[in-house]
Amino acid sequence: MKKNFLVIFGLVFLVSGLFMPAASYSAKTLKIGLVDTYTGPATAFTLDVLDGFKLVVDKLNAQGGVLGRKIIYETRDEKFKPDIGLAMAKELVLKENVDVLMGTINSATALAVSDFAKKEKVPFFVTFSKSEKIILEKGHRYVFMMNEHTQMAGRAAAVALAKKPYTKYWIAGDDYEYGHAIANGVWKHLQKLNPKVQLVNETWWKVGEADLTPYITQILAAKPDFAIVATGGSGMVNFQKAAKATGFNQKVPFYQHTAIELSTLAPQKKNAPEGVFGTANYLFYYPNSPENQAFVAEFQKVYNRYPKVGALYGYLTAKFIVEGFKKAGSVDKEKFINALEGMALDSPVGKLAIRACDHQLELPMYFGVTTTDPKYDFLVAKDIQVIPASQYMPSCEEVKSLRK
Amino acid sequence: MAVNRANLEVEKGEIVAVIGPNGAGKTTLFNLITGILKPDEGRVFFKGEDITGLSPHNVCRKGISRSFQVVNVFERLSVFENVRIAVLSKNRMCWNFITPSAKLLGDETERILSSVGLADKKDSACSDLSHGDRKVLEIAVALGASPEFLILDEPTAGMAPEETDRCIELIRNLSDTLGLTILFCEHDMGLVFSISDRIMVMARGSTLVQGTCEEVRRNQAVQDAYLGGDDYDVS
Amino acid sequence: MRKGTSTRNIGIGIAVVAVFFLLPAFLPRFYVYLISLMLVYGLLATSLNIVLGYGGVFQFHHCVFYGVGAYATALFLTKTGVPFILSFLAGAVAAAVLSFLMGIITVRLSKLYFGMLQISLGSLVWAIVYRWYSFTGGDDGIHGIPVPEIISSYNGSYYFTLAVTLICLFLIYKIIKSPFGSALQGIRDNPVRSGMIGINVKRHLLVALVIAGFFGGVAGSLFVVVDKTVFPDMLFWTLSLEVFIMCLIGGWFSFFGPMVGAAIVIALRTFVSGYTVYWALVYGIVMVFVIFFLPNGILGFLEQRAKPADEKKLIEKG
Amino acid sequence: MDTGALLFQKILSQIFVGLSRTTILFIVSSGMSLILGVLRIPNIAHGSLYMIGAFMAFSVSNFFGGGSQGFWMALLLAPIGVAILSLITERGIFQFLYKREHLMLLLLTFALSLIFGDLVKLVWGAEYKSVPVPQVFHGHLTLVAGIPIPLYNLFLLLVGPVVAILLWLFVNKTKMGKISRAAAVDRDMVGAVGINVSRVFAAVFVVGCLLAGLGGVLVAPTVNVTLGMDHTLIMEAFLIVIMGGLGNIWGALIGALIFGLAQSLGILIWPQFGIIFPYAAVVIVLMIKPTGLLKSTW
Repeated sequence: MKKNFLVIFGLVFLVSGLFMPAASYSAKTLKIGLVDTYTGPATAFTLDVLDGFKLVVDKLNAQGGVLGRKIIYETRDEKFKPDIGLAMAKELVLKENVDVLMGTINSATALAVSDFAKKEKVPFFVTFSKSEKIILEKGHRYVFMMNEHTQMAGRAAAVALAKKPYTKYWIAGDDYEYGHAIANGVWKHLQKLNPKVQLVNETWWKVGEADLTPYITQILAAKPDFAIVATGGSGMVNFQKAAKATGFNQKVPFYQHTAIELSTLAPQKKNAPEGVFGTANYLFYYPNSPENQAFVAEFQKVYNRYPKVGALYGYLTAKFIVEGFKKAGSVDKEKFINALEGMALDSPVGKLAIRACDHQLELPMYFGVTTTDPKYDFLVAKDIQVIPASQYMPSCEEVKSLRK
Repeated sequence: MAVNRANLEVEKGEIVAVIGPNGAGKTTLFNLITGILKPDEGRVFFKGEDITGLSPHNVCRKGISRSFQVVNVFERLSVFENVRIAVLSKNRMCWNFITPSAKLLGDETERILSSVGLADKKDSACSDLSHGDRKVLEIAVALGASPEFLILDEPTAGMAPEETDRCIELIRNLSDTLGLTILFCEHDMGLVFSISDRIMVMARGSTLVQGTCEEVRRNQAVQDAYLGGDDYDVS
Repeated sequence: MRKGTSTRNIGIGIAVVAVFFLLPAFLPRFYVYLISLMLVYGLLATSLNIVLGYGGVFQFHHCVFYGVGAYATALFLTKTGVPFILSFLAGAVAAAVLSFLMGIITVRLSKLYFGMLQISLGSLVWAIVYRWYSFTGGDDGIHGIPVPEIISSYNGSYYFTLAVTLICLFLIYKIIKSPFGSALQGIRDNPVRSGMIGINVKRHLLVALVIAGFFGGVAGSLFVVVDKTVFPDMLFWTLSLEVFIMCLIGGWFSFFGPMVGAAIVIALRTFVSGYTVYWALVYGIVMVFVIFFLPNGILGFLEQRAKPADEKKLIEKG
Repeated sequence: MDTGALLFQKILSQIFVGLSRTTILFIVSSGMSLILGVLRIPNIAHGSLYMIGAFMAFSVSNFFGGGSQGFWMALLLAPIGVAILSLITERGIFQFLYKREHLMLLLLTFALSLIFGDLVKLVWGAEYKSVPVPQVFHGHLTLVAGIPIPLYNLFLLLVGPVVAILLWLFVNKTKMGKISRAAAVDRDMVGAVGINVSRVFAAVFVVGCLLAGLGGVLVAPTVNVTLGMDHTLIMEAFLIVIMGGLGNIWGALIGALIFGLAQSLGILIWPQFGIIFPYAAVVIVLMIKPTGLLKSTW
């Protein structure tokens, strides 16, 4: 019966092995931990965040860093699994002693990490997760939202759609929190802005549904004026493909959040449906300002591709972290947070601030409709309408009442 | 493999053999008796009680136990544990979650193992046993359930001659000392005629003849269909 | 001879427990957390192994019980004022009840069919958790679950996890070694024969499934204590397969195999991912190697080497 | 709320469009069933091969200029590419492990699916990929009362039966198919009559995987080709195979029909919980027929 002995031996061996990579912490650095999904479909978005982030950090390190410290970043792949993501975040904070956490496209992970960051008093920058809970109900001092959340996206779309003549609406989408939240966001505010609108019906399909034709035919049969399609991730392309194949886009105009975004349109090349309404936080060809052109050129030079919305999120997060520490003058986390509150920076899309009351980055939203453009081998947006942050962000009072 | 019109009676304390060519339905008949298969029609009675369609564990509880033609033991367990499980089950201890099995019924298990002559190999793995020993273990597991009625499906199949002799001895012993009623099937005619009280002959799923060794030996139909037939497989 | 080894075993056991109790004194917080996590997954894998390694059941979707246990505890803690200990037990009981209900349906089937029916049923449960926003929080899950102060710190949750895991392991060990466990192993090796010696195979398996579900639920509730969060991925079939792999890598014919397997898998995924984003590749290759060269898992392999020659065959079989 | 005629129309259109999804499911799961039936491998990596098929379709289609020609070449070359990959896997790994327990094989294929998933990421990167629908199938046909059926879906409806017939011919009319059927029932026997079972197994494995690749190519024009598409498919394929009876190709067809239609009709009954209907169908089928609808080879 040497069994137990072997068990102990194995465990001791394992535990001692765990110690090895520890103790690599140096005082003269600033450490940023990125927990994000680098496996599976979400990678299409998250790699841009990382690349946009690196653009700033690499340049800065070449110039000597911030506060005399080099910036080090550690990436962790959470595989779109909240338990792994949370464990990774804990590893980064407790073992790697990172000063700042950022990341994740997975809302469940973001919420879990946010809760953890609150407890450990580590600033956490959310860079792609769209759940409004992160910054509204569950918001706190240590979490920063560097992208729009579902309610903001919905409100922005409602602002633009309220001016359109449609009244009979159909709502459809991916059946998960994100889809429902987007749809609710649009619908609630559209009703407020245009009381004449009425909901014909709703359709929801499972996330990752490959063939959406059955659902489209169902909507077509009811002949609504307009459809709000709340798809996310790869559902965006799946729906547009099915819409194109059935001619849906010619019969019923529809809106999708991020429909005009590069990650949705680029893979479809010239085959994407025209006339689709969409919103996005970033378009590399609009605004045609020198700042944006410079950012695109810099990104293209390093990575040889157009920056997508994620690149802007990553880029801005890095910028704000750096400037925040500069302004704070030390690596003290509380001072850093105080410095960030209300701070405004120039960006490719104009001057942007982090709102002090809820730590939401005040990004503008672009509303447009897909069209072909001879300059590119994929569809782009036209008739672009800029919706400034002030028009579609929940007010500080609303946030306050929700955070109770 | 279908069985129809099979009719078999076994008296208490008897040793009865079922013989018949391959595919005659002997194993199927045993499966029907022991509840592994459920008959579409026909009945099975044991000690005057209708046990048709009972599930195997209930059949076993009535006092019927069997061995299998292909060795069918608990491969990952030791010889001793193999038998102990049967003994535990017999003593209705399978729902005991607390007492370690190792402390239970060691003596009874030991006794069964020595009665079949496997006591010295009790700690071996099943896979280390010779084929003959595995067949004997097969019987020992069946004995673990302390049956009144024991069914043996080709107990000597594949055995070397000296092992066969040992097995015959064992079966006789079981009948004499424990007073078991034994039903078995066998291709080894020597064995069949040497120990059986009565013999049933099956062909194509039905009973051909049932009677004492003498009667069967003399029966013309049996001689035609079986003993003299070409399809007798000497395995 | 038996007496001697058993006292030695007890001595070793006490030493191990003592080491585990002292760990937080000299380990950094992260490792304390990590070991808690290993204990949780270890218990989960061990509970699966009751029916997998000892019962021969293709329990493909064990995580349903883990997830339901976690959700039950989380919901009790967030939505009711029920004392913690009752909420904790509610998780295990909910899992056991679900296991019983699913078991009634699945136990008639064997092997792959059993596993696939279980996956279908489990996916139904998953779909409900995933969809029922108002109650379960949908795919966002529930976060920041309030756990009593005393066990919410890293050390506190570690000691709680350690204590519960030890108790559960002890109970599972007792069950495996009891006549019930012997009969279960008999069923694993040969269900037909087990029926023929008077064991009610289906009922026996059903009870085993409920026990496995119960301890799976305990693991789920422990996860709530350690991470204070639940989400629907806990009930998704991919996690079930990973737990399966923990059993395999550690060795599913060894009592502590799943425990070791869980520790290895957790360590791998925590540390390899620090070096490469291709850690699924590393993980996959490790698994292929284990399957090729260590079919009985790492612990199985070590035991085999430690055992005298005549006992080796017993392990090699199958 | 619906009038009878409208409801009928809806059901009809749902069946029609549901069928094209069924075609893909059938093609993929018949391959899986074949491998399960003959080789006894519950192949989780089957989904990965389907994904690789789609990615290869993207590459081939791009290589040939992305137009119609690209698609047809992809339809020809991508399944062959997948077949070659599967041959390497079979010769390199599986052939040594046929004697192992199913559970081991299952886990091995899971490990392979992890490896394949990362390899796809290495080779093709993480960006979304899209394969254009060939020119001929642009547009749609309006069948009943303004309900459009995309031409490509109609094409799929034609491909399904063609694959089924070819598969039937392979299994019933070729020597290889006959041997493999015999091997499914009793592999020792086939070995005993002096047939090189190993070669037969390799061939069957390759044919099965080729079907997975074919499914991937066929689905590519209708969806976003992306990492993770293997996981969504594999469980569906498994459930279909189980529902139809392990190793029974016609079972796979019936299973795919039930699964696909349960999904598309379930939407009509209860849109909010449309997701549960296919699973519920599997549960019901297995409760009534515990070993699947048709005779299984196990």
